[in-house]
Amino acid sequence: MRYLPLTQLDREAMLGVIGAPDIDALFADVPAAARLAKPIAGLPMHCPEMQVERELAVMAGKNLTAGTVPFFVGGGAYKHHVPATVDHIIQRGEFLTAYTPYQPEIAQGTLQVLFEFQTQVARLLGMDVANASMYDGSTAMTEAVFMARRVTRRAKAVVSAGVHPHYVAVLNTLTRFTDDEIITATPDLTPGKPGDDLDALIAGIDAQTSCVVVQNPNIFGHVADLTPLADACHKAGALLIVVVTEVISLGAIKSPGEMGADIVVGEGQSIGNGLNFGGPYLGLFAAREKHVRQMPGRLCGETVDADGKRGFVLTLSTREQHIRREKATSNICTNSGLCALAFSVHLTLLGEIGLRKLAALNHARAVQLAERLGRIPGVELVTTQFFNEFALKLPTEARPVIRKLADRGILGGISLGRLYPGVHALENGLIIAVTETATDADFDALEDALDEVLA
Amino acid sequence: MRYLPLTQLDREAMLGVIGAPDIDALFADVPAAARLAKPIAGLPMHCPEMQVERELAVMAGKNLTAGTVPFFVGGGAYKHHVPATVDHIIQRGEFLTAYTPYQPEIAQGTLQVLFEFQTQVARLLGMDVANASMYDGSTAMTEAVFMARRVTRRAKAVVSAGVHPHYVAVLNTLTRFTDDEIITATPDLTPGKPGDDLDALIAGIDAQTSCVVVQNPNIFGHVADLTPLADACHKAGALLIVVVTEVISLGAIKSPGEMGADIVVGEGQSIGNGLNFGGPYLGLFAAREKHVRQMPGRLCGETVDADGKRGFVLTLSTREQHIRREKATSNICTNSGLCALAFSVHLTLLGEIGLRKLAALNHARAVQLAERLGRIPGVELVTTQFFNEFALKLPTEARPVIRKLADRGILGGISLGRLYPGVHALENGLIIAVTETATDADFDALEDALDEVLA
Amino acid sequence: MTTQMNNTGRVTRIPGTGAVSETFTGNRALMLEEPLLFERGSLDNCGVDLPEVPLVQDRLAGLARAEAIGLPGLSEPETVRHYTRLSRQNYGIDLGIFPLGSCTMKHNPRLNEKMARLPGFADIHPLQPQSTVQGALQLIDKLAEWLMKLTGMPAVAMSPKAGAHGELCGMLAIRAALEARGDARSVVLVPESAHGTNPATAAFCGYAVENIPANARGRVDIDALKARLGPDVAAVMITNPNTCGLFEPDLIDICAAVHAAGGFVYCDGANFNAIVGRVRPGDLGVDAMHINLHKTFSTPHGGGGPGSGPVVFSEALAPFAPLPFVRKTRDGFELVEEMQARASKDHDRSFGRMVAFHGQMGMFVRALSYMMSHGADGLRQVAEDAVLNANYILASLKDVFTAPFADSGPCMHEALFSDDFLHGTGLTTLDFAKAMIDEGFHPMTMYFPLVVHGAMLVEPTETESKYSLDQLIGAMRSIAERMLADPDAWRTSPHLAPRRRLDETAAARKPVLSYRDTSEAA
Amino acid sequence: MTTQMNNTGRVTRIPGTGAVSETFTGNRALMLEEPLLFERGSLDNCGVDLPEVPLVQDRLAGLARAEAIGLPGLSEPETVRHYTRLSRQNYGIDLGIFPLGSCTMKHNPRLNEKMARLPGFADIHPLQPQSTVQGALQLIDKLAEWLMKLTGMPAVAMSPKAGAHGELCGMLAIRAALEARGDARSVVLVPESAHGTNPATAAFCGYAVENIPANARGRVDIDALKARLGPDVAAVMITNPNTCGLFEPDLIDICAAVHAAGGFVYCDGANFNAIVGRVRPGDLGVDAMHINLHKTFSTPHGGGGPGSGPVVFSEALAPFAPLPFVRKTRDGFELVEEMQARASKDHDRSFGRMVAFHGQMGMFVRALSYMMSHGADGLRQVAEDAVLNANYILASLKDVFTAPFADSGPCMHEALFSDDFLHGTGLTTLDFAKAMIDEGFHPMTMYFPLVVHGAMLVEPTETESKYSLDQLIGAMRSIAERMLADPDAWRTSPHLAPRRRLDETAAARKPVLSYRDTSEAA
Ligand SMILES: Cc1ncc(COP(=O)(O)O)c(C=O)c1O
Ligand SMILES: Cc1ncc(COP(=O)(O)O)c(C=O)c1O
Repeated sequence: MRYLPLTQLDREAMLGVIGAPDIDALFADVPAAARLAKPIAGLPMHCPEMQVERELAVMAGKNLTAGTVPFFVGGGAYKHHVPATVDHIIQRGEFLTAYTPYQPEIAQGTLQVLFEFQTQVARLLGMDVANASMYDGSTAMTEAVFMARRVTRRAKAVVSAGVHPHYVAVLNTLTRFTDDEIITATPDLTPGKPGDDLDALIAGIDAQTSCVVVQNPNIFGHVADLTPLADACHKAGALLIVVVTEVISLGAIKSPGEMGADIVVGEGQSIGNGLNFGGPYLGLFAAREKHVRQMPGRLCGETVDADGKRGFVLTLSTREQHIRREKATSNICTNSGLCALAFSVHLTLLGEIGLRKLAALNHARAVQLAERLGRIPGVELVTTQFFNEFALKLPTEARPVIRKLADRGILGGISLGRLYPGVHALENGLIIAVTETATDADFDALEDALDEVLA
Repeated sequence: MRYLPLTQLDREAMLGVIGAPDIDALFADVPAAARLAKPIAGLPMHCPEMQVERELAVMAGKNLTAGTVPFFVGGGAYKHHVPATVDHIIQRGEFLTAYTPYQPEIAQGTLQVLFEFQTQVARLLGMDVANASMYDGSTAMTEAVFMARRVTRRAKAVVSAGVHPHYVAVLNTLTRFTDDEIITATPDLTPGKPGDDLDALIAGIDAQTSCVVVQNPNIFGHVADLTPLADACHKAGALLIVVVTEVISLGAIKSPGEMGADIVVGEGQSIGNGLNFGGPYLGLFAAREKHVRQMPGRLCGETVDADGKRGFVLTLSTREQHIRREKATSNICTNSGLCALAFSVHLTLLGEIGLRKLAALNHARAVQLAERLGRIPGVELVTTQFFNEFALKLPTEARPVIRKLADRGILGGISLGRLYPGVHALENGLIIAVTETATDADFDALEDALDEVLA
Repeated sequence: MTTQMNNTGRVTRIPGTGAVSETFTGNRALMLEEPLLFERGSLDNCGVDLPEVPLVQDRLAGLARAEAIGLPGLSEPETVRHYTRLSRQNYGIDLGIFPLGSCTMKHNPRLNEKMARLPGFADIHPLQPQSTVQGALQLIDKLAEWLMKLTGMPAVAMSPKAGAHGELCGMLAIRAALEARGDARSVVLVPESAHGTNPATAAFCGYAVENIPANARGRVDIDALKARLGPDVAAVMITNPNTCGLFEPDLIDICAAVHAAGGFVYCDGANFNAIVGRVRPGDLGVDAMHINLHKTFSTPHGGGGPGSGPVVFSEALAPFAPLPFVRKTRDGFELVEEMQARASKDHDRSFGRMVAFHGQMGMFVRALSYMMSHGADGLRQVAEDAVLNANYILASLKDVFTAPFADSGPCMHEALFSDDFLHGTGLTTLDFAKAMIDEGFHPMTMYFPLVVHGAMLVEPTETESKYSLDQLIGAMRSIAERMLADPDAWRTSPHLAPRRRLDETAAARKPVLSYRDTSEAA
Repeated sequence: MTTQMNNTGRVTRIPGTGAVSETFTGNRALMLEEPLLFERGSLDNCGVDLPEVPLVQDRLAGLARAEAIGLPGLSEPETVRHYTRLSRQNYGIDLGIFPLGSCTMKHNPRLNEKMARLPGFADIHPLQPQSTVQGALQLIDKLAEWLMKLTGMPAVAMSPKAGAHGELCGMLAIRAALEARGDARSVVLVPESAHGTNPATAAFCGYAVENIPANARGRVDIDALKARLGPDVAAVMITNPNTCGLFEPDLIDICAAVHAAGGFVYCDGANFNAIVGRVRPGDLGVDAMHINLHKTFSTPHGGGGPGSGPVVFSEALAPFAPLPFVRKTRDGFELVEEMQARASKDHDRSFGRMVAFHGQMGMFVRALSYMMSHGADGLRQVAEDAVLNANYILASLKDVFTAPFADSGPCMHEALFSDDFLHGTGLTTLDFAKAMIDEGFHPMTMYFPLVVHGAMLVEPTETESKYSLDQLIGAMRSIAERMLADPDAWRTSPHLAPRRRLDETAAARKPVLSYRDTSEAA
């Protein structure tokens, strides 16, 4: 078997050194009742590389690949062009096959990358400090709510209706058995102001509120000025948590930090990472410096070595499970290191100029498509201020429309019926994301098909 | 432009250091008549990565890819499965982006690989020494004929009719303006002994003969014992040059070295390298130790460093153009280093056991298919002793048959009409290669289609 | 953005450090220094080309980002170089043995990387219509089947994103099951030797954590455990093989006792590599167990992730497993989400969603590619070779090193030593680890598990050759002998790595967690 | 196959070397030693799995290979490690500047690698029916068009496999053209400063080679050249920009003179990077020129190849260009091979086939990907930045280093120095180069061109940043100053590389060119 270096001769020699008669002797502790005498039944035996490749390629071939069709799906995961350089770098064995950098003298590569990543994330989100990554945006948001509780010692979190419903679901799951109080709401499709009502949110803040959680752009793509909300939170001693699911937007719109957020979490997939059917993705987590000791996850910090040379180490680990155990700020251990590297490489390639241009391009293309689709009879453009994603209200239920578009080889967005099953008021809604990868021909195809399907 | 690090500010600062008013000043030596004032017309301007990818993917999409169809084409280039590890290793920047190892202290990676490659090649071909690669099999063969002339000081080369016609064409081209005498012949399709007649070759050797050039397996896949031919050459003071275009065969059949060859050249593509529409490929070149100073190409040798540690260097460079100039053994400079690395990695993965099993598999599968196809009415199996490739004689001209198979999505081999245009005696011939990549379903498809096309 | 050079090209300090060095650049031939991106890049450099932006009336509602973000860019060549140079300051499995105990750092086949990059897996969106992702759903289903068969468990949750997330999944299911029977319990028992994620997870689910003691053989003290069981104990979390590298021989009895007391057994499956194909945890009676695909099933660690931590469940817990999950239908596969689950009698008690989408697809592809490659026979051989390798190390070192549990028989996949053999030298496990770095090895896990003084936990995995083990053993013996002969020479290793020992205390005292431009000061 | 360890795990010698070292393993942290495959692998190990071999009656005619071949195998993990460790003993562009003059070691975009691996290019056979490879033929045609437009030449041969092979192609065409007009000539003139492949190629084509002298400004002495022209001179081979990094300002006149004398001008285009987009060689009057795609057009050097050396031709030589070539047809593309060519009046004089198939497709894809990325505007900027970078180095070093032609004005893409400034120290260019290694740089080209004593030829290329150049300049100045201050300290560099200076004389005296098993002796 190609992954196993021991030869039969090696095995015998080694058993000799050990003084064991056979391999079974090494498994003597296993209760006799549970010992398996031979390979587990019902599974295939070992298989040549060529054949594994063939079988998996068949499965892969059954999926409709985003890059091969007009593609407008977003909703927390975005198709952006990732330069070939990124994939080359993350396949360097020294990055790919390293563990968490527990031995910093031979892990300066990973550590410096993390330090740079933390700095890039903090700057992008407009915050002081960022950690070395979380699993994804949704789990990062839940951790943020828990952190707000530790900071404020209050248990009530007010969650905007504009937050991705799956993120809210994750938060609900994780607080099911705690005494956290989670206030949620269902969004509406009010044209011009879809998703949430910041004034209502402000009105809902009270002395028990630990935090308000708001997404920007929200699930319907709407962008808002969160400054008044931040002020209201701070006045009440609560924290403002801002969720960003499309980080490219931060090349165009004001950062949560600039609007007064106390904690910013995000899904970093858009930069450097592919769609991957939902994972692995990259949870971003940033906060104000004063709260750093309440943050979850790993942090990389600067220091010096015995010769006085600058170097980097994992730090503040007294927050973490391997030191603090049941008193840790989170149970997270393995995070999304390699996705963070991909993010960092892509963002380094982009730089300030590239990110801004990419964001401008996404926005301009989205505006173009929104205006075209808004002109289809019966279709209403619900989101009027947005970055690269917007909601439409169709004259009919959207879920079957999406299916009919798929039959025509077009991945035309996400029906709100999928995201909010059973919420009738939303079922005609459709959200459409437009990135730099969509061509004019893709626009034509979508417009024509929608025209046809709705006719 | 993404590949250019200088910013406009850098450029200005640097011109300042140089003391040049502008960039044009640096091109002052260019005659005014030849100066271009602006980018060359008729070519596109710079282009985003995403778009380059899209355009090239469209071109790639117009080709019928071997891996997606029943595939039986050989004739000097073979489709074998290359493990993913190989491609990973050759993309390591330290291998990919290094130059020829002129500074051995920081090129031990490349040099040790070359030393190992030379050893692997020498052993595989059954020879004493191998060089660090040539462009491809055809140019290696030409160099071998020139080397034989240097060794024997004779100018007549007798080339077997069983040698790949393109290789013969290359030799003819390169000797067009020299006083070498090249004796060639057209092969025939004699069942059981197709391609060449070793007895006739032996009869053709005389005191002017510098070398006999023979291919094994020959262009029609026929394998032969070359020992009598070697003996005849040596008796006459000539060298035997053996060409191998399918090196996997050496895991199953006796090596040219064992049969008495003096120089062995080959196309190494089969191991570690893809089809690539014909290039880059890997010329192999091996000889007896006593002739090493007449060999073309680079050689890597063992030595020690100032501390007495073993290390490797390019050696015997007094044979080469950069030292010996017009008296060099060859004009070759850049060779096929990275293809040699790929070969070496793949052969290391295979090892003795793997190579033998792979060869046995190729052979067994070829035998299976040959016997199946030989039973199709009107089809005659011309090659009866072979490795993984054999010739068939069809009841009709083969070239249109191949085209009709292609229309059915089957790449069914090579018509002799393509290889020997205008040779009517061969036009019903078809050569078929079978490797480990062909499935039973592929066999069925070919048999059925051939049945149908010939019906 | 800072300038390392004055205008005659003379260095003022070594780029990226404050220190002096024997070379002008600070480089040592192929060991290259690399400044921070923020010292190298500039706000006006860029490594991408993009299409022109069409002119439109923006719809940003006056929220355009006006201030500089502070993101330096590098051209593509500089980017490749920056990261390549950095990578060379790292150690990885590709370079040599990485015997971090409890981490199962095995070979990462490149076939898996290639498969995960097939556009049909890598370039599909989690919210595409299900009819367009049937192959992806099929792959998840197939992997789930492998996991259930290998563990002998009837259900599996695929969405957890790592081991700790799997623990959370398992403990949430336990909690949901207990609440469903109206039996709120408050305590989770965890052995002292457990990984930190176990108590942290239990606490995250709102449980009080109590320690279970170990016996002299390094296993759970079953009598003490039984004595503690009672109506307040929700679950026992046990690692098997445990973090001392030992099989828990009483696990069947323990599970029976816990069940009899109305509790559940959560098994930390991080060490499944030792027993895959030789023992099915389901046959031992556990209720839930996570599997680190990034350990046992060879998906790469990536310098800290991403991982994937599917959880297998017993019949008792299966109804509480999270959403969404993949189910076979008559003519394909479907993703069961909130609505369908709530409407179904089998899944209406699911504790809900744990992640935004459906788990770590990229890791699933890699793991399945690995499983198919090994097959049932190969995976069994994996466990055998992993255990053989660890015992070979144990047997080869126990005369020099202190091996606290070696008398109790063979170990499983890792060999545990303590630094008692260094007693009197003033040297500790840390010094030993740093000495290994100079020898070209990644050190073993240090100071874990906590139950052993100065623990050195050595896990070779099955993908190490005898040659590699002999190198490690030889070097470890040699270091030990040299340390005992002349302790003072060893207090300051490593000497040959890109950095000497780093001051972790200083880093934590005044944390510098992101770059601040000090070019004005320089 | 040899054993490094005795049975107590003690090393007897450092793996792969005969020397003693401060570490047990011979490793120095991340600088790892690696024995030869033949010392590591075994004949019974293997890193592939293959399907079972069906039982058939063999058809090998009794020629089965009976003896052991002697090819050790390694499992996949060991293979990855063997080559990864070896790779780390190499320097490459990805690590830092690689200023080898005449070699144009520029950044190799990874996009090109990705494109070359598209199955539609990488997995097609050269002898597939032409209807099944239309995209491949189109790509070759497109690349050919770029090359013709960039050079201003009306024809191009795509099949040559490297620069030297291109030279052969060009010289064969010249010879064919001369023979076609019945004008056998015997001499080819080559400047002394020419690359070794020029005289070697001319000799390969059966010509006698004579040197052309250079003038004091480092250019061809046009008067001497003109004086030598005559009916025996078949061709002049000129490199432009030349190997001193200088543009040949008289090239138009030279071409005219050669043509007037009935000869042809072959231009060595290895240095085309300096002028691409700024000058079209066709406008200068040359008859043939090869283009190293692996220099100017960024295909990677791969530690010594593969390359690709297409040759552009003037009208006069076009009919003699080699076969096969790609031609547009009404509805697609066709490959013109022997039969069609001989039947056509335009191509019946082709000198024939140079390679088995159609050239370096893999390199064509990479080069076209690069050209499309840069576009006509970007390629012009390439030349400008390459020249700017070289002049910046020249200007920054000429006060310390001897720059023989600096007085004659700016250089093109490379800066040439001699080691005269080291006169009296006993140190030479070689010592300087080895000192650069310790500083973390690949040295410049040494002792070429031959016309300058102790030549140091520095070609930065346009893909170096100012930061990178400043590092190089700073280090070179620092080395020079330290050498002049204390020469004796510099005779034995490098000290920090994987190996110290290697004994090349010993290697050549008694060549060891392949591994011989000495384990019995050990
Ligand atoms: C025994 C044990 N349990 C749990 C974990 C946590 O797994 P993960 O890092 O995937 O969250 C680890 C990982 O180190 C471990 O070793
Ligand atoms: C000036 C010059 N001519 C010709 C060549 C030969 O090119 P190749 O190595 O591609 O054969 C080189 C390569 O180094 C060169 O520098």
